[in-house]
Amino acid sequence: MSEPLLETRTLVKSFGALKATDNVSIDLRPGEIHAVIGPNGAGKSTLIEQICGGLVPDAGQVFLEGRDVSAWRTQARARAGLARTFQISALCMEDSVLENALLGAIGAMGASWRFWSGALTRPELRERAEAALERVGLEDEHDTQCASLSHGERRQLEVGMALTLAPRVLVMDEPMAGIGAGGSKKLTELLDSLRETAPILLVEHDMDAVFALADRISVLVYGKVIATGSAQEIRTSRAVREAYLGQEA
Amino acid sequence: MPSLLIIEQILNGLQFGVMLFLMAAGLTLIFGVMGLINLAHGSLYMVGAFAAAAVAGATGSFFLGLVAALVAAAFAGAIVEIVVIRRLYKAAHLDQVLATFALILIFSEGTRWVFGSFPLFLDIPDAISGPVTLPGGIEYPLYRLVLIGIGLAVAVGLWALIERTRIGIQIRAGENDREMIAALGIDISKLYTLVFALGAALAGLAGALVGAIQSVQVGMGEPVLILAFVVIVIGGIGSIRGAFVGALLVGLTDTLGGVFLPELFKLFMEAGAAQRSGSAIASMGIYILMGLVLVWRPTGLFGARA
Amino acid sequence: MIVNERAINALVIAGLVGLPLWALVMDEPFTITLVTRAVILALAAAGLNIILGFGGMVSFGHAVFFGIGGYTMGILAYHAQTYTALDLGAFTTGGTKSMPLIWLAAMGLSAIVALFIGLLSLRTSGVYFIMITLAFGQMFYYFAISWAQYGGEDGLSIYVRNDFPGLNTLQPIQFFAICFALLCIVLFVKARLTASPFGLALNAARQSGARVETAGLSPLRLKLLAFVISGAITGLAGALFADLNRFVSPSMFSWQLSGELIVLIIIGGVGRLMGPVIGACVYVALEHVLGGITEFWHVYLGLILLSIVLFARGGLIGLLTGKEGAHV
Amino acid sequence: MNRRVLGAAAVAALCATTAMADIKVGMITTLSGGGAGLGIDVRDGFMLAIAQSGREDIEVVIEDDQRKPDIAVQLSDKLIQSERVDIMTGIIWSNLAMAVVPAAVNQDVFYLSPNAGPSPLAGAGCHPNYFNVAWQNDNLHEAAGAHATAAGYDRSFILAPNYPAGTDALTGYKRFFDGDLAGEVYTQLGQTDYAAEIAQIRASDADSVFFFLPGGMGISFLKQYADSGIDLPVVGPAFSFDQGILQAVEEAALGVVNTSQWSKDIDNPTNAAFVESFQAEYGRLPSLYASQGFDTANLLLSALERAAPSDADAFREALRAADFDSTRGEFSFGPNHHPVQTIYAREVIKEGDVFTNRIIGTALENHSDAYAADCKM
Repeated sequence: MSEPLLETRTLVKSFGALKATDNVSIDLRPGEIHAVIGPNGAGKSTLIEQICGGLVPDAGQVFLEGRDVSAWRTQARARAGLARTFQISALCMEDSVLENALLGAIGAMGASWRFWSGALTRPELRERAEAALERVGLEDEHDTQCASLSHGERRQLEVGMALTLAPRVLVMDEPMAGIGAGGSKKLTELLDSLRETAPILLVEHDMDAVFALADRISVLVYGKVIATGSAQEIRTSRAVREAYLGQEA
Repeated sequence: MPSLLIIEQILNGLQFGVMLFLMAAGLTLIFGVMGLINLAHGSLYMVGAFAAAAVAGATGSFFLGLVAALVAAAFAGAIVEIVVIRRLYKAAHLDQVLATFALILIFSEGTRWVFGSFPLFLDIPDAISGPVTLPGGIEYPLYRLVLIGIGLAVAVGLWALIERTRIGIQIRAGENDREMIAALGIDISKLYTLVFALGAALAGLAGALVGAIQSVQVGMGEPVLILAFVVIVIGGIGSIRGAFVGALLVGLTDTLGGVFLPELFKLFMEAGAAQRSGSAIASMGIYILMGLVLVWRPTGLFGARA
Repeated sequence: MIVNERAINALVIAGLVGLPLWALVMDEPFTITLVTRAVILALAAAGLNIILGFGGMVSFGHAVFFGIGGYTMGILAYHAQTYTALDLGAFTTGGTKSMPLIWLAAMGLSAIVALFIGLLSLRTSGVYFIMITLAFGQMFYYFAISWAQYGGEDGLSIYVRNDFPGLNTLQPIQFFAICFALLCIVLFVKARLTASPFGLALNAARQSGARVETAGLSPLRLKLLAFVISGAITGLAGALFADLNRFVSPSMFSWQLSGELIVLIIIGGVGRLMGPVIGACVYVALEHVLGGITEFWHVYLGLILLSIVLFARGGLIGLLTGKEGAHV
Repeated sequence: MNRRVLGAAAVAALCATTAMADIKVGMITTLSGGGAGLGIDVRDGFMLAIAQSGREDIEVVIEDDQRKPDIAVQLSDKLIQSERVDIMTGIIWSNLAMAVVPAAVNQDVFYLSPNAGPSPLAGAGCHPNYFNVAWQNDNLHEAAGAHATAAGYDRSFILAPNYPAGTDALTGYKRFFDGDLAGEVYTQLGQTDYAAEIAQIRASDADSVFFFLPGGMGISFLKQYADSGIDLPVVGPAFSFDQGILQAVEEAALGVVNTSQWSKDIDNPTNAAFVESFQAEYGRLPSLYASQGFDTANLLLSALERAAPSDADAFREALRAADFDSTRGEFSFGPNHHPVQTIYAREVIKEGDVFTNRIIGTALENHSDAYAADCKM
């Protein structure tokens, strides 16, 4: 078995009396999609924030390609190849699609301290941004202002921006949320095609997408991972059924 | 320095602080409930002082002057809210700053238009003028004690209003969640006008009370406005408790800094130079205090954590 | 009424060149002085617009840099004129009367102070940022008032304008040419900066800090650098303003001036290249025209500003082009 | 900022008069914002004298500086470059004067100061074209010091704002006060609450208080001092006891001794006529500033009788002669073109319903200033 690209070891995070993350250890291996599911309030977002650097865990570590990145800031983790998408699209709504994609390219290529040449005219930035947009199917929307994109297209752009970073690992926070069935299908296909580019840690509510995509699934309940396994194993797990359906099941 | 003098200076700082609180409370309430930066709050302070001076001058009664100050400031506040401010709640802070800056210009020159360029007269009523002797032999102006009393009473009253009444519940709801109060079936625009008028009335009251021992003149509101902003930023914007603590901190820092820094500098400087450098640093004191607080806690002492 | 923004920009530049030339022919030197004032204020506001319009930071204390620029000019020229030494601790200088040197010093010093203020202020955001920058402005203001060595509240007079190689700066038209050239350079640099990767990242940092971090960039560093550049440009404007008046005083540090700079930008249009320029021209013209009509012209100025906020979101450029500007 | 007031010209003859005007006077003064009252008084006093002269060949261009130094400098550029005035006047504040005057007089314009008299312009920075018709800044403070000495005070507590005019004020007082200081305090410029300083006065062993707190600061101090119950005698310069300000202080100022080169009860025919005509014209009692504006205009008129400004040397001599009837009686210029005049001690009294001043003695006779020796002219 190959080494995991992303790994958390016994992460703990409390808010007051509430343990939002309780000894969570999960990993992500090359070429796989690892889905994290769980009921509302299970601590999925808190977990993602700790992985990406938005929250500091009380205890435990995060490893990226074998390196302990627990003390790194968000931007350092991003530069090391940890790309993420947001649950609520965090795009620059006043800017065009291409400009948004360029932002990722600028970050990845360390170009933010270039002051003179135009961002839109530098070939290496532009090629990278355009390649990513083509990958997510937005090649015809370069000049569209983000604010006028549909919900599904915004999700595609989120993924595209993550791709401009040439990621080693993708972390996606509910990419399917709020998009229709058609969009969902399109996005599922897109994600499916990405697993060889970079493995995906996928937090998702849409069970159809999860079972269609995930190689492994972890179930998070009250901050604890109660089960990890293949789609089939999770479907039949007693613990999961109890957690989802209540004690009487 | 004798301890009696120190106690007297602390009283002075306290009195300055509670008057700042009257200004800051309205400012912080308006920001907390409506999310509005109101630079024109100082103008309402001025309106209160001018109304008090005009009415007290005409009737000879300081008390009527105070009533007039409350009414005039609340009325001016309500009008301004309905005509202008109401359109700014959803606007960016930048637009709010500009619009209320424009209101300052209109209020200041408008007041000069009506009342002329010279300061007006407003005096303390005889019954509460002059000094009293406090335990320990401190002679202290009675009026300043009254100011401290009124300030504390208003603080308690505000606390009761917000914690114990229906309007208070609505105000708190408005601070936490603007959509929520609409859902509760509360008439938001009425609530906003009311809160704005309340803040304005407090500013007007402060203007009238302070006007009796200071100069009632055009432009008197701006220095106080800046201080009140310092207060609410130190306390945490939107927090009445923060405004109270911040006001006392600023009042004490300003008063005691002005007195003791020059004394401190005299320990290692020639007297005249110590006086000048000491008071120069003291005039920057509250801004330094504010800078330190914000570096330590970027949202103030009692502000909501980001 | 929808007009092309480029057309407006061209018109403004043409006006800024044409009016002083006309005044020169008509022998109306004061008109040139007035336009020069507008150009310098535009330069100061253009500096502020970098952080306000593109970076989303509402600095209510930008007069700090205006004042630092002014005092740098004042102090250097004062020592040069009186042949006294200026002891800077590490070394001593005799001051200078050369404008380019003064500009460099003004920009350098403003940049250093901006770095310091930015480091502390950028820990906060929103209203707190507005207020902490205001607090820094007040600190400098009170310091300048009691700085007896350089005139305190009386300020410092430099009776003769400083020198620029090959020009007679006392001629209003020549001094105007210097200021106008600097404004054009700064606008050009600003246009390049806005289109550059840095500008794109800064603009993104205004809209979504989290997104910028996720792209591997530090919003704080982007904003800090923008703050420093912005401070340096406003500092340059301060040095020119001092030379225009041949005088500096603590009023250059006042919060009213910080407010006026913001007002200029909003009148013209936030985040627009020419916003501050149009704002400054309109403001100076209003001051001049309204002041001639009534003593109480502030009332009318206030009413005009109010209507711009309420009815012309995006400032005059927004009104003319039919597009709102950046949201701050 | 382009208000033209035409001296003594009928409005109907506006165009004709403009064309006729031979002599152009530029007045930069404070007419809006804080401190506008002072500028308005200077303007009104000045224009009253011009009107009374009946001369139609004098055009006065009046501009409002808003008390901002940079605006004042621009207006000065405008008056000199565009209006091409021969004579300038009007500035109230020392910091504005320092910004405007040196540049103006170096462009061959005459400047007559109706109010500010900063020390550099009296000493090393004096200029042949600069005439001060009010006082050198230290004068009234020096007189206050002299009065305190004469009144037998030994220990004064003195305070002023922490800015150049404040330091000058305390220095001026100390120059003529022979006793010791019980305390010396610099307050913040624009300060409105003096509780802390008053407490210090109470705790000191002072036998008298001297303060220089112009404008609203003085009003605040006096009200708070009166309420504090301290009954030490107070001395100050006239600025805080002027006609406009007294009405905002009322009883709190009663009995305070202040020093002034002018008072409405100075007994001479010019002054009596001035007080009467000013009241008739504007419906209020004239102030110190109004008298200074009036005297400035009369000095100008007297010089114009003898020479035209175009003949600079002759006109300068005519100004230097100061051959006019001043509202304050004897008036002449010292070698640095600053007044040599008597400064009185006045007491605040109530006259009917109106609070005003009454002369109680002379503080300094034929007083010049401390900087004249530095003036090389």
